[in-house]
Amino acid sequence: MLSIFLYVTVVSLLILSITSVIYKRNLIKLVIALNIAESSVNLFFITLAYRPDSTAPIFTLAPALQELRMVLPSPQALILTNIVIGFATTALMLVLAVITYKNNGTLDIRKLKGVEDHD
Amino acid sequence: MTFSVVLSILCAVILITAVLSILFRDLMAAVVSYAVFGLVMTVIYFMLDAPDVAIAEASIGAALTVCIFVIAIRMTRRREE
Amino acid sequence: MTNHIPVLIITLPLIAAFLQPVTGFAGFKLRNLVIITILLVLNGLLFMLVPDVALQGKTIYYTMGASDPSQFTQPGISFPVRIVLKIDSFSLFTGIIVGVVTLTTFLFSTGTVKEDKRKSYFSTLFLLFTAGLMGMSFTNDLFNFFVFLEISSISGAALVAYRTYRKHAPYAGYKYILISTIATTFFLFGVGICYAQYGSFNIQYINSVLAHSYLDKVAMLFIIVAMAMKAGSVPMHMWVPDTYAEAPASISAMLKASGMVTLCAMFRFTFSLFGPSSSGAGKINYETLGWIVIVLGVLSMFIGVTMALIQHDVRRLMAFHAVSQTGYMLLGVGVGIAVFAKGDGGAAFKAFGKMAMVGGIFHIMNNAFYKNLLFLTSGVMERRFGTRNLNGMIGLGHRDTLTTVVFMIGALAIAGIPPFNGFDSKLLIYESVYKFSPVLAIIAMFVSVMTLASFMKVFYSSFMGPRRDDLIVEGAPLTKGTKAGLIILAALIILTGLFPGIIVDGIIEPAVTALTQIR
Amino acid sequence: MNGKIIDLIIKPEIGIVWIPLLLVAVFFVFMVVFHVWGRKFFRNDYNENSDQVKPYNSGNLDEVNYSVKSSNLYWGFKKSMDRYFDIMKKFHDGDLNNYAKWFVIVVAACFLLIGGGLL
Repeated sequence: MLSIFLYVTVVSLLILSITSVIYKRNLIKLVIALNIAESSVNLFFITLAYRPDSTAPIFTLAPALQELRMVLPSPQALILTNIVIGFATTALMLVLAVITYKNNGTLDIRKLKGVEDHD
Repeated sequence: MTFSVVLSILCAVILITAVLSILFRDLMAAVVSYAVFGLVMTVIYFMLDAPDVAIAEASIGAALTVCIFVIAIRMTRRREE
Repeated sequence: MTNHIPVLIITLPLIAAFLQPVTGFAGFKLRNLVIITILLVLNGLLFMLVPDVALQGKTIYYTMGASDPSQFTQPGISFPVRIVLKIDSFSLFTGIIVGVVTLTTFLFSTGTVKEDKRKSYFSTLFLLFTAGLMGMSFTNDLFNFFVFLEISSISGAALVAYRTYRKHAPYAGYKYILISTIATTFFLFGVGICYAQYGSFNIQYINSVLAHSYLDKVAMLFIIVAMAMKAGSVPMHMWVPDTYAEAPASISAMLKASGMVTLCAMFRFTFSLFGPSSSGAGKINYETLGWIVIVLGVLSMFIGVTMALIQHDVRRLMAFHAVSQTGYMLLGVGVGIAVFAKGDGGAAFKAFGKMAMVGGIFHIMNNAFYKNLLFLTSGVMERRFGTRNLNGMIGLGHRDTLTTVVFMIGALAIAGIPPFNGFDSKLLIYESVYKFSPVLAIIAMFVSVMTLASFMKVFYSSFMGPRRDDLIVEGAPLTKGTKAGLIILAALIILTGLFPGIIVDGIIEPAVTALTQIR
Repeated sequence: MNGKIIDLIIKPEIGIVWIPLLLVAVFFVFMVVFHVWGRKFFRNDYNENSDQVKPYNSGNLDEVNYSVKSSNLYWGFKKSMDRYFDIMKKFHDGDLNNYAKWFVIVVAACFLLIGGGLL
């Protein structure tokens, strides 16, 4: 029951972000939308790892329990990687957006869309 | 019981902030909304027993990302056209 | 030492990439020499694996950080727990493509990409790109694949936007990274669905316990469509001309190699990850999946080539041909997939399905070579005339004999004219696809004719005509490294075309066998 | 399987033989023949320094930019397929929104196939 909320959140965030990638026109807004998509995938993995009535995957907490119940540690480790990768992607996209603005004077993709050497 | 109530409220907050950060025409407001999104996400990670991910999300996802967004918006223009 | 080769292949370019700021102090020439040596060593290591892996059919595993890295599972545990690299014939084939393409491309770019002595952005990003592609070829772990995909995407986007002073280059880089991020997000979502059910990221382990439920099919859909988008098949190809046209010429070639690796990964996921397993309850309908791939392929071929015919920007034209050639591979392998699990006990697969797959996979290799060569020659043209517009080019044949000859070789190879390598793989595709459905083979031949027509257009407008020295903006002769890159590729094209039997029997056919092996 | 696949190319039973070295030898023989004897055999009145190397176009007095522009090549083909190319050019105008749109369309179509039980 608990995880239903979370899965619904994940799917609606993904749909929201992909919809805004289709309909939004500002380059920086697209970066925000992709960040939301990444967060939704992160939340998906953390939700997968969650087990009710268990403890964080830290070794010193384990002996306090009667039986060893931890949430799954490996998705959390992977999501740490994904957060960092997402930061790198965001930084690169923002840099490219800023240089695009400097070269073209606009951030609107409809004004940028003309192909120069098109027949 | 309180756990799941709090979690569902936080999920609703996440959805609202995400929608707001898409809808705001003012990019600075959108980024602030995205910062709130990241912070609430941090709380959710912490509630789901992922403290290390929560720390990383708070420092990178909420703080650093918002910083570079603000820098990028200051270097370009603030309003969506 | 020898059992550490798999990890060396990935870590060598990674270490070299982060050594660049240090070696940059030693000067431009020494740094290039170091990189070329490293790429040569990389190729040597890859070819050292050929006798064991391709000819004898062994599979090499490498478990990261284990006491005995060559074991797939550790003693006492029945499932794999660490990141496992796996080298079978198919991933070795992918690795060889990446190795050859990076070596020749770097040789070419030593003479063409201008860089400050102390700065090493280009070479650092280039080596990171190489490391990402190598990792994508060899990894057996889904999340590790995702990490390498992101490495290659980020470094690739930075390289596409390398010439930031140009008006449209940063926007092209933005497009590439946007597409990559969408694709990788959906890929990771599919990986998460797999992990939710089987609790592992290991491709081989997931395949051995796969249940083929509806969720698995959704995961397969996300993964395969995301890979098809990264490989640039119609209708998700619109980023290809925009991106390839603005990148430096050598980076266009690298992006093409990246597309090939993604395509190989897509085929690997189709068979090794979601393929029929021993425990499979409800199976995937392979005929429908094959038809999806075939439809994507035929659309790619036709739309790519017709759009290429009307371009007059040389790089956009070649980028559309990249889309069109991707269609051939999708067609060949799609026919193989469609008859792979048919109810006739594999008779159709033995009769022509395997041949179609051999043709498609062989075409990946050939295409990597000649497309690389064509992109590099387009780089020479662009340098000479200072424009990418074919209307502003004329009479280069009087100046650059070498460029003219290698361009002719590449153009004839891409059109499938006999002594060159495009002919061999295209013939395999035509003959086997004709037995599956004659209409598809006829479309493929028609597309081949249109390919020749559009390359005649490039050849006519840029190499033929009177000598016009007033149009040349940079007349400096090509450096040795540039010439070496072009000559190696042309020699590979001719050799593969003249002796296709050695390559097919030695590398391609084991690769297809390894790909379609049912565990 | 060794040697079986490539039998497509080498078919001794119907008389097609693939001997690559023969091709190379023929190529070199022709090269030698043309190099030694060709100039005399084809045109012995060829002179680089006379007016004969200049292009002759009747009625066109522009001697510098006389050649057919590459965007004018195949104009008949383009003209006859005008309607198709108009649609296609609209798709390839560099609009970022289209990229994600087509991705979503392909995913949705495949979802329909899964829902219909075909995949």
